[in-house]
Amino acid sequence: MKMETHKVAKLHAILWGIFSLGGMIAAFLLPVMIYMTAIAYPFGLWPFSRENPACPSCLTLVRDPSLLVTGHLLGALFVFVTIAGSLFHGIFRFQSALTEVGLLKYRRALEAVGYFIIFVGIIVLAYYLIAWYLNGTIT
Amino acid sequence: MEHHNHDIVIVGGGAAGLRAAIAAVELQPKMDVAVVSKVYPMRSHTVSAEGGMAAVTREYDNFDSHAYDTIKGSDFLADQDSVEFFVKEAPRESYQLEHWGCPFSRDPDGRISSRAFGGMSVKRTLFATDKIGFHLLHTLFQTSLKYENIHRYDEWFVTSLLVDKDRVEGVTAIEMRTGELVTILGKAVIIATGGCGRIFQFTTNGWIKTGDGMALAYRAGVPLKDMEMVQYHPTLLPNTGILITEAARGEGGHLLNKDGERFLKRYVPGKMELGPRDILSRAEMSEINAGRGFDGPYGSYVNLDLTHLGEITIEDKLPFVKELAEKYLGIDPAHEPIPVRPGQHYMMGGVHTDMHGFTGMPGLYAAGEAACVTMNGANRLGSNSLTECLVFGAAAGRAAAQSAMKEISPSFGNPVQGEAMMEEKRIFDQLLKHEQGERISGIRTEMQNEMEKDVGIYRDENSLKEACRIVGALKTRLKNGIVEDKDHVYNTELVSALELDFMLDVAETIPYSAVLRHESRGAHFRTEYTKRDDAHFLKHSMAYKTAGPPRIDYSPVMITRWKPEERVY
Amino acid sequence: MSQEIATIRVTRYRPEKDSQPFFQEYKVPYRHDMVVLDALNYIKAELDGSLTYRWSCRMGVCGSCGANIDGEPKLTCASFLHEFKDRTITVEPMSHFPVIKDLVVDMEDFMEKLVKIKPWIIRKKDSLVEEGEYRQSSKELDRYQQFSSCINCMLCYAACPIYGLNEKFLGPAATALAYRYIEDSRDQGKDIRFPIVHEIEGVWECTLVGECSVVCPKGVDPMLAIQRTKILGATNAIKSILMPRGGR
Amino acid sequence: MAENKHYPELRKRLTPGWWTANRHYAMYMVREWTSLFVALYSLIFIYGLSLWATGSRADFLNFLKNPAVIGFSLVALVFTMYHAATWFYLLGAVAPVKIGRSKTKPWQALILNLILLVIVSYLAIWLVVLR
Repeated sequence: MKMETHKVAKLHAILWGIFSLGGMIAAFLLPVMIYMTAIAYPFGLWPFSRENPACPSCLTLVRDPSLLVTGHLLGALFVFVTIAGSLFHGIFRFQSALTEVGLLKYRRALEAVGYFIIFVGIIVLAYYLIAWYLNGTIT
Repeated sequence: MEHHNHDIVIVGGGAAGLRAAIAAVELQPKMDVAVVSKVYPMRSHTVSAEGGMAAVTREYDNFDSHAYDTIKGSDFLADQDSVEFFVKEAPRESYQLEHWGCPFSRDPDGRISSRAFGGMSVKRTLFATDKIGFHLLHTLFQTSLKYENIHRYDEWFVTSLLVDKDRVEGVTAIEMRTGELVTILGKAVIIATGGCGRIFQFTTNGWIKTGDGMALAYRAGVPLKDMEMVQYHPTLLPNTGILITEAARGEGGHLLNKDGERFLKRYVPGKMELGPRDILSRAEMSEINAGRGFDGPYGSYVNLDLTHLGEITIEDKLPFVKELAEKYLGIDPAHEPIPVRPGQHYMMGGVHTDMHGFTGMPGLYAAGEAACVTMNGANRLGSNSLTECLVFGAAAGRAAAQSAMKEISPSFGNPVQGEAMMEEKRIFDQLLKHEQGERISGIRTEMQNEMEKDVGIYRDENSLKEACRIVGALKTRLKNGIVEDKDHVYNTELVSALELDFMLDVAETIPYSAVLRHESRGAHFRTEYTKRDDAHFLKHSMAYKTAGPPRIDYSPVMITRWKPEERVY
Repeated sequence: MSQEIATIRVTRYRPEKDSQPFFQEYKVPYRHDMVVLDALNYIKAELDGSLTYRWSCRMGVCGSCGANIDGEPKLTCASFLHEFKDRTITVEPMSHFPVIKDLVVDMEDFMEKLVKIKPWIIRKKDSLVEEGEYRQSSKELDRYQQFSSCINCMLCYAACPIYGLNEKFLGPAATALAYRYIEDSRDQGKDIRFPIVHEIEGVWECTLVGECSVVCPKGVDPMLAIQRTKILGATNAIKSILMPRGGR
Repeated sequence: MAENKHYPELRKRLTPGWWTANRHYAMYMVREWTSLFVALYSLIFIYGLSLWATGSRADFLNFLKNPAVIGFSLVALVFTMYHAATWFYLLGAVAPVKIGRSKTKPWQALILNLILLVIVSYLAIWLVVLR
């Protein structure tokens, strides 16, 4: 038998693992995240509204979505996991979709841009959350 | 002309050919083996075998029982030394195949499952659902890829054997992709091209089974043995000839006539659906001739009823039967019976060899359905043929390797080169350039219809003589046949013409051998001689090629321990 | 009674004559139980002996006769004329493969990939056949059985756009067969086979289009094999980082 | 063996619009492009947080009430649900669960996972808001 060498795509395998996990996160957690930020809060719906005992017919906004981030540490973790996972999944997949519509030649460049966006996005997100945690905004 | 050189050239990439190739390189790792096949090896017709492969693997079973069943099944025409060799090697070959990865169905204890089969007195047929042929072929093919010394010539069509002073030196072959004729030289050649079912109109055999190897050997001077012994399988789908495996009966299926009666009680009361194929096929014809068959658009038929087996058994043990019935008939065998009628399935006869595959011509070996060892005699038992391919494929591979070790490589000089040039001229300057004449497809259809009509389950003097005459006439007509496709690249029509030329040579030996056998034995049934006649015909017929019609000679049957007796089931 | 007719449009390409492929139309007598292969055989026998295609078993197991029928990869022996509207059927060579002639495509690329994944049982030490079979439970058989049912018909490659875009991709059938051996309890070749399928152009090219599993005529699910192989790859990579010293 | 190519190779190459050829391919491509919305929503949310980090909490809340942001998010929600449904379906196809003799069908997995999604969503809301 001839000696064969195979370049195992170890890094790619790990990235794919994260991508896959991100897919799971985007599927299970992103819908409720969008619901809270884009429907429940702006339109004053449950869970951000609650009946006012003094005025049963009117709805009062009792909670705001900054609770998502600043409520508890668990909330901040939820935001981080959902946003980071979805970002990773979305960019990874979109970049591969582009290679399928005629941009296969530019795969390396697409990957570079994609991972740059993911990297910067996640770092920024983590930076804010950690900073808020350290200065006590997140308790 | 381009030429290649190998130690062993194997013609055919089915079970026997691949097993021979592996056996040769395992015996002698430096052995340079070529496998030349007109299709990619995994397309070989081994792929269509369904039921299983027989081998003694159980405590309740023994070699003598397997040997006796095989010999009785053969109507005592089998050479008993070959059968004894076969049954002893069978378990080894089965375990070898299992070690190579064949996905056999399993018993709860993890051993290979076995099922009942026609003519076998105990359950000894190992199986992989109902696709053993497919799994066996792919296992062998994939395993063969492991050996770097097995060189494949995929989609190369062998047109002739090159012979120098009665010794085989190689073959000529058309590389279909380019359409070039090339010589492939070898110290030994193994023929493993399978049977010639496409001589007949109604057959289970695939398109590629055109008896090429039988004709190659026959033309080179090797006799074709027992060619009158043609197996008709009792359960084919009436329109297409697609095989419904004997395992359907092994698992408990019933054959029913129009009155819903298990008619086999009148023919093989002791075995019923597990009787041998020759008797079952004749029983079906008797029922049909007595008006107890069903009438359908493709002739009369009887029913194969599996409805009482239940969906689970059918799905677990017979999924391919279910798939075929659903796809080609639109019925669910768990709820409706399957219409079946008998049709050509297998050639007991073939290239004469001893039990090491040696044909008697130095350097030339044969194995598998193409060969006649003979262990099947006048009727093969179901599930013996795959095992036969393995046992005798391996034997031929080893024998060829041993002979090749002693020989020196043939060189591409005369007379071999001259023969190859003649072959090139015959194919490209004569056959392909021919401008006027009749289509070869018409000649082929006439041959198939004639063989179906006159060399079928029931034969007589007149029908066989008629077949001799018509096949002879068709041979003359083929000389005026035209190939419309004049291209060199992948010319399937040219290949079909060469195949038809092979088929006509082989077809001719069948009625010529049959007409002289004035008895009924196994698959050969003469309406005017309905009894077996051991005094005159306990012998093999041997058809030799001559300038005119084939010359029929005889050779004795090897009897070791089992004296011929009346064959009742 | 007038004979019913089906119209078969077939791609013709004869490299010795044609610089471009073209369609040729043939009229074939129609029967309800006729498959596309029957129609091709009728054409070759009665109308045009030069029409070129592969076939053999005509029962869906040899894998020779794949073609794109009305745009979808199918076995010609298993596609009934009555399944098609207007009884007009377009038959083209399978996509993504070089065409040798008419409907005959070049599948050497797959043959190379097949050898590459080492489709044979790899043992640290072979047992003797005299010792009998390796024991395997029905459950163990069930883990790989469907993947061993691949007939190498190449329909999955014809259906896979990823292979169409990048022929270096190992592809559905070859991965299914690799996975068949990975999951076989008798095989001990994981360490040899994993690096092959876990190359970048092994399984990682697949983006889960899923069409391979849709077109497979034998119920094999190559997409499943590829996904599971990816999961094995990711798990191995993570393990090798967490446990760099041979934690596999 | 056949290295000698006498004739030019005929091979149909895929064009960038290959996915319009059949319904399955088109559905696949739509599924792929929905990922753009998933990614963009995430990026927009991070941008919103940056308004808070560099300004005030009110900037962030006003940003969430911006009709353009709401509009985009609603579209993203639809696509995310499509993504989720196809993902659940694929999950069922890739990892069928065997119950007795039969395996779960992908559509059964889809329904089970959708129920699971509702439960997970409630838990998330409870965890971050209601508790």
